Amino acid sequence: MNFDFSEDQKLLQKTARDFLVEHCPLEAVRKVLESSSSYDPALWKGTAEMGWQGAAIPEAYGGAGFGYLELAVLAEEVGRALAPLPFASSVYLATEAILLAGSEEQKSALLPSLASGDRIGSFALFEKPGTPTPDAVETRFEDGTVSGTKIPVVDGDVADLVVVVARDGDGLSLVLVDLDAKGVERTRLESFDGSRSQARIRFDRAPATVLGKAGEGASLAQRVLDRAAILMAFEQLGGAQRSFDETKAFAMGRYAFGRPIASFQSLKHRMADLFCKVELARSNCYYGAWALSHDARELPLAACQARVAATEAFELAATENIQIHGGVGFTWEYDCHLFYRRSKHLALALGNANSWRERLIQELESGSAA
Amino acid sequence: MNFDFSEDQKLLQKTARDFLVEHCPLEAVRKVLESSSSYDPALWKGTAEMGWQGAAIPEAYGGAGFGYLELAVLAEEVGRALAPLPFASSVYLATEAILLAGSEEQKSALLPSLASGDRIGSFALFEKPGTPTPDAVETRFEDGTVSGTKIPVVDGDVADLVVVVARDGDGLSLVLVDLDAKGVERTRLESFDGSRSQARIRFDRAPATVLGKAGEGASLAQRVLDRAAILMAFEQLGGAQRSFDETKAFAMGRYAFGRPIASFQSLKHRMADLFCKVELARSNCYYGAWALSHDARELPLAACQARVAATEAFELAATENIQIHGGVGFTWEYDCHLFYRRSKHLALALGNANSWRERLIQELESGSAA
Amino acid sequence: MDFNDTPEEAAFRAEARAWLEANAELADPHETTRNLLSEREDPATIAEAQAWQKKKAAAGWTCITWPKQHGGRGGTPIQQVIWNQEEAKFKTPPNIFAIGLGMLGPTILTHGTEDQIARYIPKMVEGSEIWCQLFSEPGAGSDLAALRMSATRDGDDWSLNGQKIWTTGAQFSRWGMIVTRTDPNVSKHAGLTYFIVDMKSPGIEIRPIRQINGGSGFNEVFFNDVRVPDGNRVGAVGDGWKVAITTLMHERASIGSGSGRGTFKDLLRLARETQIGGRPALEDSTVRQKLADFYIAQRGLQYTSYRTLTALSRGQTPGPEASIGKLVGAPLNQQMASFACDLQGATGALSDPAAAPQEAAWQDQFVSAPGLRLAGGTDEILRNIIAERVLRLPPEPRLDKDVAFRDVPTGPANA
Amino acid sequence: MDFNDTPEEAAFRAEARAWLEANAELADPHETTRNLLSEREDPATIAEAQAWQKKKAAAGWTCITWPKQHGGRGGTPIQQVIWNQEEAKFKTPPNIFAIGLGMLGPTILTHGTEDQIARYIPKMVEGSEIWCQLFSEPGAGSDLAALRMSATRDGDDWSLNGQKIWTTGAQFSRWGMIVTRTDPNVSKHAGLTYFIVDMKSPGIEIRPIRQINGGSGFNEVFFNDVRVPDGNRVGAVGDGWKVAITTLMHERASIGSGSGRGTFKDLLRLARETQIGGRPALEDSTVRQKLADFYIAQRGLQYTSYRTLTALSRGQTPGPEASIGKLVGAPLNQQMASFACDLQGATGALSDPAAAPQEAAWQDQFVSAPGLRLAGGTDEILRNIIAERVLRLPPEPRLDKDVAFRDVPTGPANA
Repeated sequence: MNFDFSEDQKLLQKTARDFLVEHCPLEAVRKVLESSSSYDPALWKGTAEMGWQGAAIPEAYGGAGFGYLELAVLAEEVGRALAPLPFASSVYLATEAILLAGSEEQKSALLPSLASGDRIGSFALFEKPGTPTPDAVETRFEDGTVSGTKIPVVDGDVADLVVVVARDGDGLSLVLVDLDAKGVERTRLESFDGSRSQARIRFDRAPATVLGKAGEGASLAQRVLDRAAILMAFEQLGGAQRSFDETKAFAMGRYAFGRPIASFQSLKHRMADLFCKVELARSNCYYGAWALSHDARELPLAACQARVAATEAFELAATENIQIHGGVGFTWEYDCHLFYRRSKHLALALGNANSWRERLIQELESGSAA
Repeated sequence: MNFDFSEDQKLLQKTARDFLVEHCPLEAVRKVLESSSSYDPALWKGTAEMGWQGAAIPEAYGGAGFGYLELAVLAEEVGRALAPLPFASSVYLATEAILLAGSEEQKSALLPSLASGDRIGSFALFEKPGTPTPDAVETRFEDGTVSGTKIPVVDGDVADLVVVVARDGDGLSLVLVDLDAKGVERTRLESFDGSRSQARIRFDRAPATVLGKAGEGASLAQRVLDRAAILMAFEQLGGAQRSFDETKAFAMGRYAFGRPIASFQSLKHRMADLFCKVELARSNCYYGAWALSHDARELPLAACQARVAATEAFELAATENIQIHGGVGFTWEYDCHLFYRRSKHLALALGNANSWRERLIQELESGSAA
Repeated sequence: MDFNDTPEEAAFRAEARAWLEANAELADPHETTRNLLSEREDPATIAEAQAWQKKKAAAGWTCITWPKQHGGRGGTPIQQVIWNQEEAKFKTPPNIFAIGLGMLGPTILTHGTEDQIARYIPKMVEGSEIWCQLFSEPGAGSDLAALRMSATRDGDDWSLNGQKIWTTGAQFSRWGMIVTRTDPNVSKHAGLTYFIVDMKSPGIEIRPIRQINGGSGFNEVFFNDVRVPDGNRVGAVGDGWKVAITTLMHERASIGSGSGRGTFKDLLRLARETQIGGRPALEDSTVRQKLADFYIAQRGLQYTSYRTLTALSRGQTPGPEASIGKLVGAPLNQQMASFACDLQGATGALSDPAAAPQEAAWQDQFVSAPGLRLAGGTDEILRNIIAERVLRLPPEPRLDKDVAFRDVPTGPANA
Repeated sequence: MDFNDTPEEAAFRAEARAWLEANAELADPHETTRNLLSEREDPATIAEAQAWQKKKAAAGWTCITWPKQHGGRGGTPIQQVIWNQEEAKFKTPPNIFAIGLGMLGPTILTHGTEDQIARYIPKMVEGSEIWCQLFSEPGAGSDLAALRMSATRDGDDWSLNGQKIWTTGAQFSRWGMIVTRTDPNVSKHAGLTYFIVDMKSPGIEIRPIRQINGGSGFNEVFFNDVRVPDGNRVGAVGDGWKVAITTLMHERASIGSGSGRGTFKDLLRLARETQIGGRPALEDSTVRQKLADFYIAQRGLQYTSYRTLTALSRGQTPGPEASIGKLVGAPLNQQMASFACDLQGATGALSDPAAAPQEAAWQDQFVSAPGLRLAGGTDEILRNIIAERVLRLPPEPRLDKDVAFRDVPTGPANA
């Protein structure tokens, strides 16, 4: 039993953090937020050069072949930096779907360019507001083409390819679509977190190929989402930890009534509670990383735990960060809102926390673990 | 518009409080809790002499004919004193059921003795753990007798008569049973709040008469529960306010680190939050009292609001009262646990808060108000 | 106890309603409620607001509880609420006079000279002169008395230097009320003085603050040797804190008028129209429980404000109890907005009015909500106020009380 | 990162398991988990516990991480946890040695003389002498250093006078460790001294405290001129606070062993067996969401204790981080119990084992739970510890630091 990252993994974390401190200060996040760009291409290229996008891709497919614990470490740093990158869409979702379900041919054709960052992947599941059942998917795969509308698709405007959950006869299939092909119409949408992009994609008989076994799209999608949930939980953990650190630093330096506001007991106790929340989320995330790296039987359950705990921690930390900053926390000039926006973006990107709690109980009922 | 009790009602409140301070100190509550008695008969007699049991009963039936605002005032004081009396069972439930649904004959026969406190009434609805639907009632009314088991029946061991919700053909009816009759077997049960008594009642072809229209038991029971909920909310409000007052008094007198613990900001802020909770509950209760006294269309909605808000306030106040007392709050010798026990007793006596929230939404859906 | 109008109140309501029907247009009750704090008024809107105010003033509707001699109606607080309830049903321009009439006017009436009352009050009432409040500073927010804006005597004038922040409406106000430090060598509450300042004075520079919700209703205001005649002083030199407290008490006493009910209706509609697991979210028990809690909290706040009203009607002073409304209401607003975004699932992270339900009003509210918890006293300050002024719990040890203001530690941020 | 045993750990687990199977009986995993804090051990139970401890000690299982020379196994913290996990699966008597081995033993090993170590440690390890801790007083709970128990020098002895409270096991303990005030004229932390006291000494009177859950595991202990030889002093005169801190650090470092998992299973079962609206409560989404939250919180606590363990294994000092477990776990326990009572509806207000589900274990837990939030450091003290010692946030102004203890205000309650 060993409940921590290894020395090598910690070294990787330090390298990643140093890199992002230099190449992704919050001004870089703000630049994407305030401009019409969807992400930071230079940063994307930089991370690719360090092998981040291919961290979990075997070397045979052009990846770095690090493994999932290493990818989790990187995800935490990406989250800590609020990096304005299509990292989750391309790495946790599209890449994972292809690794999980792709044919040898598909892997060879797609993974190298995903690993190198030359192509960006995304994942298109949702079609309308709320928490859908698989039955609700109306996008259809027929005769090698896909038709229907997916909204929202995170990074859908900048992706090169997308994995689409589509109706296929009586069931669902995952299908791959090249977004430069005909029959694809993309519209960028205003995102709550302007440093992360959102889109609507309309498919009108766009050429598509099946990914994995036809008709198994529902269970495949769930497996992809579980894996992505663990990795995204690390992004959220990074964001939560950073929000907490910023809160604390501000409270130490800001004086009121002749002393640092960090010395006021009500704030101290709230920071203590927040610290507990973040630490408990960290523990659940670690369990998730272990389950992912060992492809453990408990993976679905671990995914739900990590996802819910990290969502709550980041949302609370970002909210408290504004509140404890006081008035300046409500200004555009201060950075508090960047965390607040990102926390809600990530909280909803894979469906809301309630849907993950529901899934957790389903897992307990089916007795996969516990 | 006038959102307060009248001067007369406040005078009644003062009289009631003075009476209970003298005749129902917490030692009297403790005496019932620690003994095998189910209530305090002398206190019951005393309150009856002041007309409390008959507050809402018209003078024609031997009541004091005060009205519901006055009864609400008394309920708050009963709650504040944690009076060990079958007040809710007899007054809010049995008496209300008879007032609402009884024939002229039933009213004349029963109300005078309920008003004088000579007889104690109770109300038997529940049969098993959980939150039942009306369908779940298995106790049966047939050929003028009732058979089945009700558990728990608050004050069922000391009551003289009980209003039973029973299956009657395809529907439900309310039926009246004299508890001294044959075919009635009562067992006292250990109560979480030992100062309030609980019982199981087995009916085996016990003689019973229908109260109100046969087959309308479900809607009648709901109307009785709504009315009782508002009055019980005032009991809870009284308990919440007293818990809060005790907490504050203790915190002012207890010193740690050279100053009163009431001067520590984390406790101050929690007491401020608790104060808000109690005040908001009070406001919802006032609305309930108004709805009850005017038999307003909004009564069911107002009942749900008052019930949920007062349940939350009393439970929180009783819990914080122990916590802020510290170690001594966990001793039998201190009175904190009397409030803690009573808060849970009252929280569940008419079904849990979730069931009232559910009912509130049903009311909003049916558009009775809002 | 009566939640209905008395006959007199019903008559007043009918009178108000009749006047409103004759002078304004009914609003659409089904329109989604939009949040405040996000807008910045343009000149046309201001002109429209002033025209409406003038019309109301002529008919005696602008400050119903004020005495008639000062342009009021000599009415009761309940009449004011009835008016607010009725006016809310009509399309009217934004109320940019509330700070003046609600907080600053009462301060002038309490502490001002007869000349000041005669000069300023009538134009405030009719809306021809708009007012703003200049209290907070970058280093003096929750700890308002730590303010540093200096005022030094120079003949018949005072010269003001420093910076104020969070000033609503500074850019279109004719007058401001300002607290300054006139003596840094005495303890911090003792060295303050209160003035009326002409917002068109040379040396005043106004910069809008961009908020996290994109709006900019607040301003920074810089003072560079701004001259204020001593005749504009309100209260004695060194009495500024006492005068400011009057202003703040009236700020907190401003009474709700059933606000937020529309918001709940919108949320209920969202739950009807959004699905969870193939059925309307409104059928999901988690959603139902949450909605019930929101409803109960909002109603509790509403009736609590009514109870305050009854106390006021009986001649009791507006107490700090009114803080409850903001302390509970502002976080509630944030929780409801967050819940509404979550209800939308992945769509909840869109702020695109064309793509998110109800024109993304909830996303807008979610990013505006933190401001409500900070403006006009943070949650933390309100808890302090309730703890110390309502509950009379003892104060904490103070490090800034018995020393000269210049010796109070301010930390690296203000060193 | 590996949540599975290494081969070495698996071997250790097998060894522990084999010994347990040979010496104890497997427990029924379906039995409802009962709460602690409610029992008072009778002599037969104590004898049984001592017999079991002696057996364990002979095989080296009582204090796995202690060095072999002191009766330990020289093992790792993870081995201790593995042992705890395995032992929990067997029917064993209550562990009445935890205070000695977990807190007091380490204090003697750190601050005691060689003679003290030789005299007390072996019998503590084998369980033939049971130990208790005498720290809290009626006027010194959260503010432990405000204690008043006096110790005055008298020849080779000290004479102790005063009252201690919340002493677990005082009635069956052979020895106690006590903090006393030896000098009230210096500041409060400076005047304390730490002793080992013979619980059979003349002048000691022990009275059980009845708890709100009916149990009486704690005692008040009165000292009336109790003689303690100076040889029983631990640490220097006036160094008592430093020694006490060692004890308290070990209290907080006592590590969980997956406790509470049984409790969640009971709750899940309750939700399956109880109905809401004609269907199992477990089908209600509100119940499901709540259960998920409880599960996630419990698992988070469990893995957090594991992470602490890994830190310990690397030779890091047990930090105040361990406070998280109690700060989060104790209120969680109360919330789960309250929720379980509510789930039962009206039946939830019965504490009758014959009438309420799961033999009314939840009602029992609900009335026991407040004690967990108070014993061994209240929630509030734990938040202070995390804020000041883990997060290094600045302390609040202190009124009791730089004055003689006798001049610290104590309020009317202790005047």
